[in-house]
Amino acid sequence: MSPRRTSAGGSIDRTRTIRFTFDGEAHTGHAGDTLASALLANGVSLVGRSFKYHRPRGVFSAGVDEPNALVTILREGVREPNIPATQIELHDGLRAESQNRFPSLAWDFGALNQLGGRLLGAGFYYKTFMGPVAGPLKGTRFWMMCEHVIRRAAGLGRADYEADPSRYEHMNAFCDVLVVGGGIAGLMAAEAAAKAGKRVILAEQEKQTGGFARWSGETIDAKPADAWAAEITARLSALDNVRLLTRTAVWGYYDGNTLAALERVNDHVARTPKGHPRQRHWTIRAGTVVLATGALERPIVFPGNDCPGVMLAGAVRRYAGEFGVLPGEKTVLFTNNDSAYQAAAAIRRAGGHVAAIVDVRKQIGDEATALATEAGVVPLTGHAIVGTKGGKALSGAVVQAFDADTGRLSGEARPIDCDSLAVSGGWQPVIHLASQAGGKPVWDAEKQAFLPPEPTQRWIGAGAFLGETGSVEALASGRNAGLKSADKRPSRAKLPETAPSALDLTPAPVLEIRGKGKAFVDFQHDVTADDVRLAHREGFVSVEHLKRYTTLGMATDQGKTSNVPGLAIMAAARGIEIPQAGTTRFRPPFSPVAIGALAAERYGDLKPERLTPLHDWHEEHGAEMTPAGLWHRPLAYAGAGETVEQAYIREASAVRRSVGLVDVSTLGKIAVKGPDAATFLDRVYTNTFSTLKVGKARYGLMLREDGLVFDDGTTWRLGETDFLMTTTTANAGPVMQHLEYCLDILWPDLKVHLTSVTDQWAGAAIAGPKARAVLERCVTGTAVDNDALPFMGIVHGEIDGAPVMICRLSFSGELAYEVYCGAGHGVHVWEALLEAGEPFGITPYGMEALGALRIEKGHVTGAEIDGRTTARDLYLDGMLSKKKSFIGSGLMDRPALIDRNRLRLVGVVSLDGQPLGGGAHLVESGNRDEPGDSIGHVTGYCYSPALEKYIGLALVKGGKTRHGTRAFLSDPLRKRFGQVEIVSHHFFDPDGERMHG
Amino acid sequence: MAEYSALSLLKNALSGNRDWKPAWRKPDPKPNYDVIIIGGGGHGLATAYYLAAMHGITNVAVLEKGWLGSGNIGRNTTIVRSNYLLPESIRFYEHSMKLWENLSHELNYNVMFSQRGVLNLAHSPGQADDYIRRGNAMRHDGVDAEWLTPQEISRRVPGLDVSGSARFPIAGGLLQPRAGTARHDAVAWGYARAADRRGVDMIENCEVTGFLRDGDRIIGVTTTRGDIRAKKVAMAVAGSTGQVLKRAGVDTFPIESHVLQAFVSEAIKPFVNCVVTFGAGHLYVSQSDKGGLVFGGSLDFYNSYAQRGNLPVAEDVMSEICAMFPSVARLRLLRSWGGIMDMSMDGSPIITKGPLPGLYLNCGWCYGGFKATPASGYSFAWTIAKDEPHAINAPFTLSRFERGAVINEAGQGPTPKLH
Amino acid sequence: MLIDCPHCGPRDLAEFSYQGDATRTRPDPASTDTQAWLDYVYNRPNPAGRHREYWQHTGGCRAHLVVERDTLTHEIHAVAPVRGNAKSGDAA
Amino acid sequence: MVERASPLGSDFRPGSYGDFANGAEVTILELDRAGIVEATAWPGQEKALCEALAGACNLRLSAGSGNGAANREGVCAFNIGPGRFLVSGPRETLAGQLESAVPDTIGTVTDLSHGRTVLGIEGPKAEWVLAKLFALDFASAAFPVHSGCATAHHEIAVQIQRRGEKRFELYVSRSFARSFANTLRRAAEDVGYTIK
Repeated sequence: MSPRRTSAGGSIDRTRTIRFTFDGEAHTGHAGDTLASALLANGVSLVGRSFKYHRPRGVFSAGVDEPNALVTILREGVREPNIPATQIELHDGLRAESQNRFPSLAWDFGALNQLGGRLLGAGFYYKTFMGPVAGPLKGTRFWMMCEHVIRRAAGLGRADYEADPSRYEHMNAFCDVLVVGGGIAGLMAAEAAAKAGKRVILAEQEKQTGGFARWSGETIDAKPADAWAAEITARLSALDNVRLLTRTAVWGYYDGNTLAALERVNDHVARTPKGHPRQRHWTIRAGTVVLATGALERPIVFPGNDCPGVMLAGAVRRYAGEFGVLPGEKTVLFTNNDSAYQAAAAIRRAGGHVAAIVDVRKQIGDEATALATEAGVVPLTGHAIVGTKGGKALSGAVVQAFDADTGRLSGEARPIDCDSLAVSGGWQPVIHLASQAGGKPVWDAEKQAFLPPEPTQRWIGAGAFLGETGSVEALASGRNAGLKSADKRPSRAKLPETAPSALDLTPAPVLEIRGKGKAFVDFQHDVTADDVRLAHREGFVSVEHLKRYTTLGMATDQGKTSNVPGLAIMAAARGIEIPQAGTTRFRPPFSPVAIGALAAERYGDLKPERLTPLHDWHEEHGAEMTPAGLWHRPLAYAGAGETVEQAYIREASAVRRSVGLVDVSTLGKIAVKGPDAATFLDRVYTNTFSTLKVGKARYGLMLREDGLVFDDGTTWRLGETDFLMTTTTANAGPVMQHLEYCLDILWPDLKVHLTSVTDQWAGAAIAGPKARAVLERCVTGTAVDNDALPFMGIVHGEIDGAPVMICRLSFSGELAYEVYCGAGHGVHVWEALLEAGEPFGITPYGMEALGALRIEKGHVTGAEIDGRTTARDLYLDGMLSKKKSFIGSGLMDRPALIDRNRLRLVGVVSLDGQPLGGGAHLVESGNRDEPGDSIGHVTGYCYSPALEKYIGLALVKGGKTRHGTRAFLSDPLRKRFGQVEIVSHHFFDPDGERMHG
Repeated sequence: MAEYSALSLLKNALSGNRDWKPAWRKPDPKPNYDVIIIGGGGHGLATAYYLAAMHGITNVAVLEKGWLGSGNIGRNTTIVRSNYLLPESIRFYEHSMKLWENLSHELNYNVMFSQRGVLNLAHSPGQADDYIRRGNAMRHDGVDAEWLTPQEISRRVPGLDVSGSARFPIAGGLLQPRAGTARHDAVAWGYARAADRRGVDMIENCEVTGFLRDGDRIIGVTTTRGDIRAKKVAMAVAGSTGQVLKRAGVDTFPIESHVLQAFVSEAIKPFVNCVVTFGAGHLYVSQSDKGGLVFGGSLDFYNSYAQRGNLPVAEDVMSEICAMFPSVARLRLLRSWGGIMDMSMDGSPIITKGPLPGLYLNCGWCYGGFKATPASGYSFAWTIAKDEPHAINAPFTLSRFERGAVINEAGQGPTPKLH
Repeated sequence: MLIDCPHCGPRDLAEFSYQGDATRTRPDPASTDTQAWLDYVYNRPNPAGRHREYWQHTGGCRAHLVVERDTLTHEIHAVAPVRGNAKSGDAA
Repeated sequence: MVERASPLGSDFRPGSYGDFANGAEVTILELDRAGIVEATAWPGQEKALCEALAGACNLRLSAGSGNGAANREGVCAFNIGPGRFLVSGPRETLAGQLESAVPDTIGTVTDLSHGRTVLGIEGPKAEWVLAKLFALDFASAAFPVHSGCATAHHEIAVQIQRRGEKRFELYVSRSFARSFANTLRRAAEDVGYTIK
């Protein structure tokens, strides 16, 4: 048994010993301990180093508000920095490390920063490190040198580069009533709502419900309060309409009564079971929320208040009551309200020694006096702590007479011997979620605290959240909140009985004792009371300026202990009241949340993969796959020893020479059906579709409303009122949405239905002079000769028993067909085509060859339709119908859009025999080092097997007017420069004889 | 001795830091000014500074409805870059970059501009070509840009998933070495202090409630602190442009207000040494000098003035940062917040004289306002002083929509949520 | 945020796509009034307060909705289908 | 008849997976639906469409948001949008059958037999697993047996019909089916699952 551990009491299991290490040193604790309670029990007072001055720090609180005792947890092979020791449940094998120290926690070089003292006041870095205005360190150089050092000194824990091996998951929940906080108010609320038949979720951030009742030592319904809380919890667990979530912090209150919570599912066990998440991110949509989030104690600011051994009084009470741990052998309490007297009595009851109670108030009530008597001391009223002794551990406090009305100290300062100092500056309701929900907190001058705002969403407050501090009030307001959430009136039935308290938890308005030495407001960020006053002196007086200038409240604890004292000091400096100084708006999260938890199931699986029906075939046949949006498409089928470039040249040549086959299943396909389908298409396409004959297809162009090109594709008329539209792969989704918008909003009178059928069809394009011959060998049920299947014609038939639809159209410029079949028949038909093509050496080809063929032919794709080009830029003027209006016709003729000097489509030919490069620019000057202004850029390039040259498509100023001229390819990023000729983009078979043949 | 220097810091430390002067005065408004600037954010303050410093116009008031720097200057992810695609943008932002490089000296205020580089990751050959096109465009305009291979990226940015098996493997990256980050608040405070020292009045808690007019002409404003007249009234109120313009009788305008969230993790020791953007989604991340990872993603996608973010977008952003840096999953999100973006219809700003006589307008910054602050102030001050645009802001007119001369970096058309 | 889709009931924001201001009217398709087209395509009232806007339930029934939402608080006041038939036939 | 290939790939094979030490609490399977059809009514024709579908398929189907029905022959249908129904059954001929049952004046019919993959999930933890992926209230009061809805898991559109107290059927676009099945399987690992 460690010296600080009591022999009995608390809810830890003394029969179970747990082994853990801190900074490599082995320690033991008990089941039920937190890392903080176990360290305290072992007499470890120095736990961390502060951010700026690297001052020694110990455990300050017992909960989520901990500013000092941050450690790094080493678990499952990775580091998790900045975890408050107060929130770590002790488990076997736990390994924790202190942070922000070198070489060790006890001896830290960074502590030299303390010598900087006043040089390092608030915002000092804005005033220096600018360096010389001339010379080698001019500009930003000097600062960046300084920054290099500063960045290493700053930061808290160290993160790994190793991937987090954890699993995270998301859970959606719906309920009538979400109760946040499982203290007695929350428990009462949950039970009342559940009994009224509501679906209830109760979320408690700690490992079990009960809150304050777990360590208060109070009695409810003649039972110890913790036993009473356990019983009501058991009753709730037994109900079907209640879900109890422990270790679950509700951290965000979003619009529409949507709340976010983090469940720490497996952080308290040595190893997460396989298949289970480490943490679970809950999104809870609640009809009504009961906020029973309690209150947090705040400290009083005084010189030396950061010495390890100084703690919140409520935390001392909790360590004694819940964990059977005394924070020291001799404790001094320092307070401005009665709650420290409860802590004093609790220390005494646990067998500890109270050295003194120092109270800034002149007078105290009878009950507080009685508690002091129980603790064995006569309170030093009208006194204050003005300093502490000790470096890495507290060895004493200095006390002096103090007038709370004037803030003046008088008389002699005298030391009190102690190794623990417990401080209470009163209680601040936890109103973060209410503030996140929208609404401004209200300052209560009497309670000296910010109270919840008027609700702007559907929530009801209960318990200490409302600024009520007694258990009697908590039981009543909890039940009422539960009833109200179930639309019921307050009940007059008997409440659980508990002794009313006559203690006065209303604090005297004293949150700072001014004296010599550093007095910390924000412990973690090392913001002192003098820093706040410096900010005031320099005009950073609005609360946001104060925060930003001093970094007050910006640390991992988000100012849970520092906000109110900081505001009080600023208000005093300005000579105004606290509410006039303002309050900050609380933002999510209430307490830090693992980033992976919010990524949830997408951690390790960012986006789904979209696979064509032929995907496995491609992979089995050696295709290198490339992402295309969510799709995977074959780049090329490189054989052994073949590069991708060699492969695509081989594939494209095979198409020109004989026949090739490519998977085009990713093209967007939309069924457009209904009596007004043709009219609809006339309006969305720039060209006309109502004249298209059944059984024929037509190439179409779409613009956006601003007159620029949106998408292109062919649309097939399968029946009088039945069209199949194809879109580019990339734009399938946007086109569908655009069409739906047009139908729903612009032309609701049109009778047209749209259905995405992209996934219904597998598509294979068969291209090359032998394409028809291949089809003739395998297609049954229809002829495929030029009469039966002319250019842009459509036929239906079968291939090896599978129904197919064939349209004769060409992207490659060859005689080509697109063969569509049911997706489930995709491989079957593909293999049948390959078999039929075998005598012709049919060659599967990928995206690179497809790209090469289209560049030779001058067809545009996404690189040219980049959202900045017009139809005229792409020489598609002929597609713009003059007989009708269409989407985009209203604005497409604006002057800058018809300017002749715009970037327009051309072809380019490499004159030096070297490849071009996508994204290379074109310039007029042949001076490689000073190429001058860009006249355009290459949108796509390839080696053309047909022309036996490197060619490309480009958008250049003036377009056609430059045909036949020379220019230079300038690609400084890839260090390439060379001469090119600008030519027509129709490189190959400009008259289309091959595809019409 | 400069007001701020290592020496002055020492001197003041010795006297208990009691002699520091306010960074700016808190004057009451005068009845008349040469120029009123509505909006005490980064752009308004920079405009005031350049009016005084470059054009000798010091009888200037900056009217701020809340506290100085309370808008997007203090709510962004602090990235400074000029890695744009279109020449108009490159020239404007590069002008800004050059001002940034000397800004701390110019203002005698350390704005902590850290030229640590901005790296845009590309995840497919097509995207690589797009980024190379952009980098080449920069190089042709004299701006620094480099192309990095996955191996070079891996060396520069440890922790990135550069494996070929990543869902979106990294194909390369566009690096602008001179780009980086700056301390956002310091920019506002530095400009405010420098303008103050030149005689400009910074007037906080002064909301413009209406405009004083002489016929069509704007001759002043009504405010919560009384009427104030001026020869010229300039607006730099990104986020509230539509609302302030309505008070001048302009009811519709090519801007929508959208909310953009930003996020910061807990502070950790140095983890990532440059700004990195993820090309397979929309994400940008850097590490602040305090140690927090500062990151953001897409807009919340709907009109908003609420500075409240939504959860699904936050989840999207977290999933993307984890895909980029799989170890970040175990770090913790500390804080999130929302800022209101002036989303223009082509994704580019408007800095111009008009739309009414006597009025000057600076708005439409979309995501990009922070890095633009110096050039925005510089060119806006020029436009106000000379009644004609500077070469760098000449393309950023309001009439460009009518002419079709939009400056559309994203190529997405008039849908603000897509820029 | 939850949007109460008239067809599907309340659904999470993530299922919807924002489609912008619903107060704009498209000029007559044949109109050659460039200013009218510019107003339609580019200019927005962008109110701070109640805003009539289109949303599409892309992750659900795919219908377009007219939503009246406060841009200052995100509170939704009304949701209606753009087309009359969102409540198809008899209610369940 | 040419056999139809499953998009789920070779990893989707029978067995028990995840934490099934205490028994697998859900079963996941690919359902064989040879006919899957979307039928949509013109405005005002919703009732007529329902009657036509009900008549052709022998279903007790009524118009209205989310309504659904199923018959003993394995044909089921549910509403997925305004006037829009998803009908599926064991026969490939379903599309043809419905095309003749739904005249042009009532609405349109689109064959999706190859375009959708149907996954079933069944067992005491089915709701728990689905709640990880969809922001839907799966409580039976909110989502009764036979009713259905259209929803999405991030990029993947999914239509869901409840076929029993603990049994759901999920319709996914074929190209996403393998990815979605993997996501669903992962979500079921903590409760243990069996693939049939």
